[in-house]
Amino acid sequence: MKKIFPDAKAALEGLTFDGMTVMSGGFGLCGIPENLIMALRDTGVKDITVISNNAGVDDFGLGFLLQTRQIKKMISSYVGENKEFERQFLAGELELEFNPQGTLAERCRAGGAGIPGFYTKTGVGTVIAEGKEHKDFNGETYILETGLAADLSIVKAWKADEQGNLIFRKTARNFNPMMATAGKITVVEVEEIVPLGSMDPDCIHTPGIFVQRIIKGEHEKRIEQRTIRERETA
Amino acid sequence: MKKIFPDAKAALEGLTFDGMTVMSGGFGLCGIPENLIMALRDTGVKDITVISNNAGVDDFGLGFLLQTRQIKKMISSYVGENKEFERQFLAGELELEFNPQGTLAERCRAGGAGIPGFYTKTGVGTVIAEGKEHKDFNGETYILETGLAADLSIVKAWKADEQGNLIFRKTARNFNPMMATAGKITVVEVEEIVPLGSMDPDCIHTPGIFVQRIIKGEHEKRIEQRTIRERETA
Amino acid sequence: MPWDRNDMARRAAQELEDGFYVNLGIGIPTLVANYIGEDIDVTLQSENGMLGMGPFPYDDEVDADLINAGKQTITELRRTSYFSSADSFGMIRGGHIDLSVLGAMEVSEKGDLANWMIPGKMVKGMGGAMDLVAGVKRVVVVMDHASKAGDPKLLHECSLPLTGQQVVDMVITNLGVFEIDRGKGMKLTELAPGVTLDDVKAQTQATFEAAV
Amino acid sequence: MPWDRNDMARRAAQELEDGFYVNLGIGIPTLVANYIGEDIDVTLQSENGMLGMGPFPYDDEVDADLINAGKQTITELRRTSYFSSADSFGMIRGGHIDLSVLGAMEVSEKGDLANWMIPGKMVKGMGGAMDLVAGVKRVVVVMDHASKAGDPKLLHECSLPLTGQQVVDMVITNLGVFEIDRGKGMKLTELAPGVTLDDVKAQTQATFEAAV
Repeated sequence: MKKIFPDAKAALEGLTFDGMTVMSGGFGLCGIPENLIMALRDTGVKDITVISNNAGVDDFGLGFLLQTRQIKKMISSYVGENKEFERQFLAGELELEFNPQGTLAERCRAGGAGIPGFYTKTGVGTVIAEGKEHKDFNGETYILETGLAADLSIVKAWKADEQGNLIFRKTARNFNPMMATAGKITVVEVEEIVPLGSMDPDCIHTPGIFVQRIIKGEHEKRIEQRTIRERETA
Repeated sequence: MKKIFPDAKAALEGLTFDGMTVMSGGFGLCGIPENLIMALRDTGVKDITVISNNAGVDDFGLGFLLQTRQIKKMISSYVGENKEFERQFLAGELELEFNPQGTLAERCRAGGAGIPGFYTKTGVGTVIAEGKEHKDFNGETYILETGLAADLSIVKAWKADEQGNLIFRKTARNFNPMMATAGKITVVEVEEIVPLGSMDPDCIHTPGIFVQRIIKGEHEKRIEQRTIRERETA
Repeated sequence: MPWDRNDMARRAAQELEDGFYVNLGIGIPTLVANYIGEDIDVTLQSENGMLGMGPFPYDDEVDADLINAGKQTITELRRTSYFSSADSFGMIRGGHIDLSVLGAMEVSEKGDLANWMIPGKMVKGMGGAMDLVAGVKRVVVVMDHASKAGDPKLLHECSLPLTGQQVVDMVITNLGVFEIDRGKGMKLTELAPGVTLDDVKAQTQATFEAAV
Repeated sequence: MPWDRNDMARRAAQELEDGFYVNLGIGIPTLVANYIGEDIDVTLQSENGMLGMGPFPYDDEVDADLINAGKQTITELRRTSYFSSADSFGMIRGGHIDLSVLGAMEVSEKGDLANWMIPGKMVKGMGGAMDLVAGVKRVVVVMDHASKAGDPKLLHECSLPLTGQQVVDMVITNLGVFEIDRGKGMKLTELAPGVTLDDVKAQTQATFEAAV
């Protein structure tokens, strides 16, 4: 049962079909599966529903899949950085479902953990609550949100071993761990494949059970807002 | 805002009251807050509802609080290792609520994460489902379980820093991380207090936000089932 | 010659496939680990919070922080990861474990399972059994065909409180192997050496199709 | 002389207490970090998955894997921990964050907040704002008292789609400070230097009690 694949194209082979649902990890451009997004584009698969907190920028990340019109629908919390997204949406070419960011994160976790629904206070009294079941607990009102699953999850981690154990780095962790649990198949790209036994077993973020295929990728890691301070001069 | 206290007695000062609810981490005798359980006994607090996967053994862990009749009710998944528990329960002196282990774990997580209720398949068609709301999702039936919170959570970790960041060791992690999130106040005992900045920030299991008080304890770490194999002789 | 405990464990081990993640219950199911084929790669889960469970430790390796769900001391492997019980049961409930092997008191012909409670006796609790049978993809029960008193344990309906409803896929007893189509019915597919269909019928209340 | 952006941030910083865990929104709220008193210990949360957010990096410290919720590059501190977005919003939803400082388009006298959507314009999304206002213990809004067109932003009822209902505890504008008893009503408790009650009344639609 070999999990390590030679490249992104090979890792997606046999996994894609028109109309599929794909979860894509990352927050903004941080911790996104750059290589697998490109490989997904190159499969030519159409009418994808993409679950991702953001939609990339025009010339990076999920922006590539928008350019090629492969995305039918986005489930996201914020899409403000992408002009092509705006154009397609306003032209009625793209469906969009907004979720509050924490609700989206929890829906992915729930989907991976066998929880079909949970109640949250987030969004009560807003458009998000419209049409959703309301229920009171201890005198407060909550709404029902459902678990999310995907035909395929594409995930970016820092390190993997051959069993698929994963470690993420700093804030590049974000949505990746939950999405890894919620894909029928989860394919992961990493910066480094490390020898089995070299990870601290107390510090593995995603156990290998959630990972079916792994590749080592090449990562540009583009920065959206390079914000710096001046070094005080002596 | 000093979180480190000199000893278990000092760490519980002002936190206990009769009729309170206490979550206690650990699985069997592994990863239990030995020192804080003894200090809780010594406060003399009565009619406690204890949420803990197990109930200790007769002469260790929560067994001490059973001997002194300080526990009114247990919420647990398995209590088979404690004769005094059995005696009190059969004599009608002790209330008992069984939860499936995974449901108990998830209820603690939910309580800490602002989720008042969630649906699960666990227990459908069994006595556990009696009186609980049933709901269908995608043609399957699930039951509603509620989040759990506690007035006080007592937790055992391996290492802490002065901010309350925690690392657990091996299977002593078990229920401790969720219970740390679900206490109005969480008090932690550790084997070692380490300098701030010495933990890898990617490998902190419980961020300090969940921890109000910390002590360094002395740990017997009793073993329930010492099971070994023979070394092959050459 | 009906199967003994080790024979039943060996037969259960044949249900494991390369790449499987498996949870083994207490008792005979624990013995299954001794019979995993050397040609397949299997990872054992322990529901308290561990994936990649190793064998029992040597005397000088015992670690109080390293136990399995039966509270026995164990060891880790190079592939091991640890996680919280919430994450562990997320894994179980979410359908990520391929197979669970469990003991039982009773199994019904529709796949209902009773293995946690005898009315009138002190109840110890269900532990993780209800979560496992509800969440794991495939559930194999290993048990004696009849009780010590000789009463059948494969029944039309379980008489004891259930652990799960329509959750069992296969039952391996000392007399043979039954496959269950959950909610529909059961089928005898193998007999232990020297055991006849009549032997099985004599000790079985459940309706089953004989396919041996 | 009404307050400017920095004055408003400085005033908001006075709401922080020793030991607080705080989430700061984008814009003026980000400036609050510059005015945290040196006598108190405050930990900043970034909802993408970080506790213990440090200042912007020096040019040679920039790390693409280390950004805040505004997607800006930042640094870590000795106390920093990282976690998933699910754990991060568990922290937020579960009421563990003491204070959030956010910008707004409109606030109602009952504490309703609108800050994510203008009908007819392209909607960018609510990001984590709805989770923050629903979960954080105390919500402080910092905003200009009136829109650029001169329209009041403190209203009887919000006209824009809500981010949260009865969620705001305090509003700091360029003209002064309002305390809100969620669901009940608002009270003017401070005036910026040189600003009169009549100045405030002229630019406020919301009913408020004057306590200055």
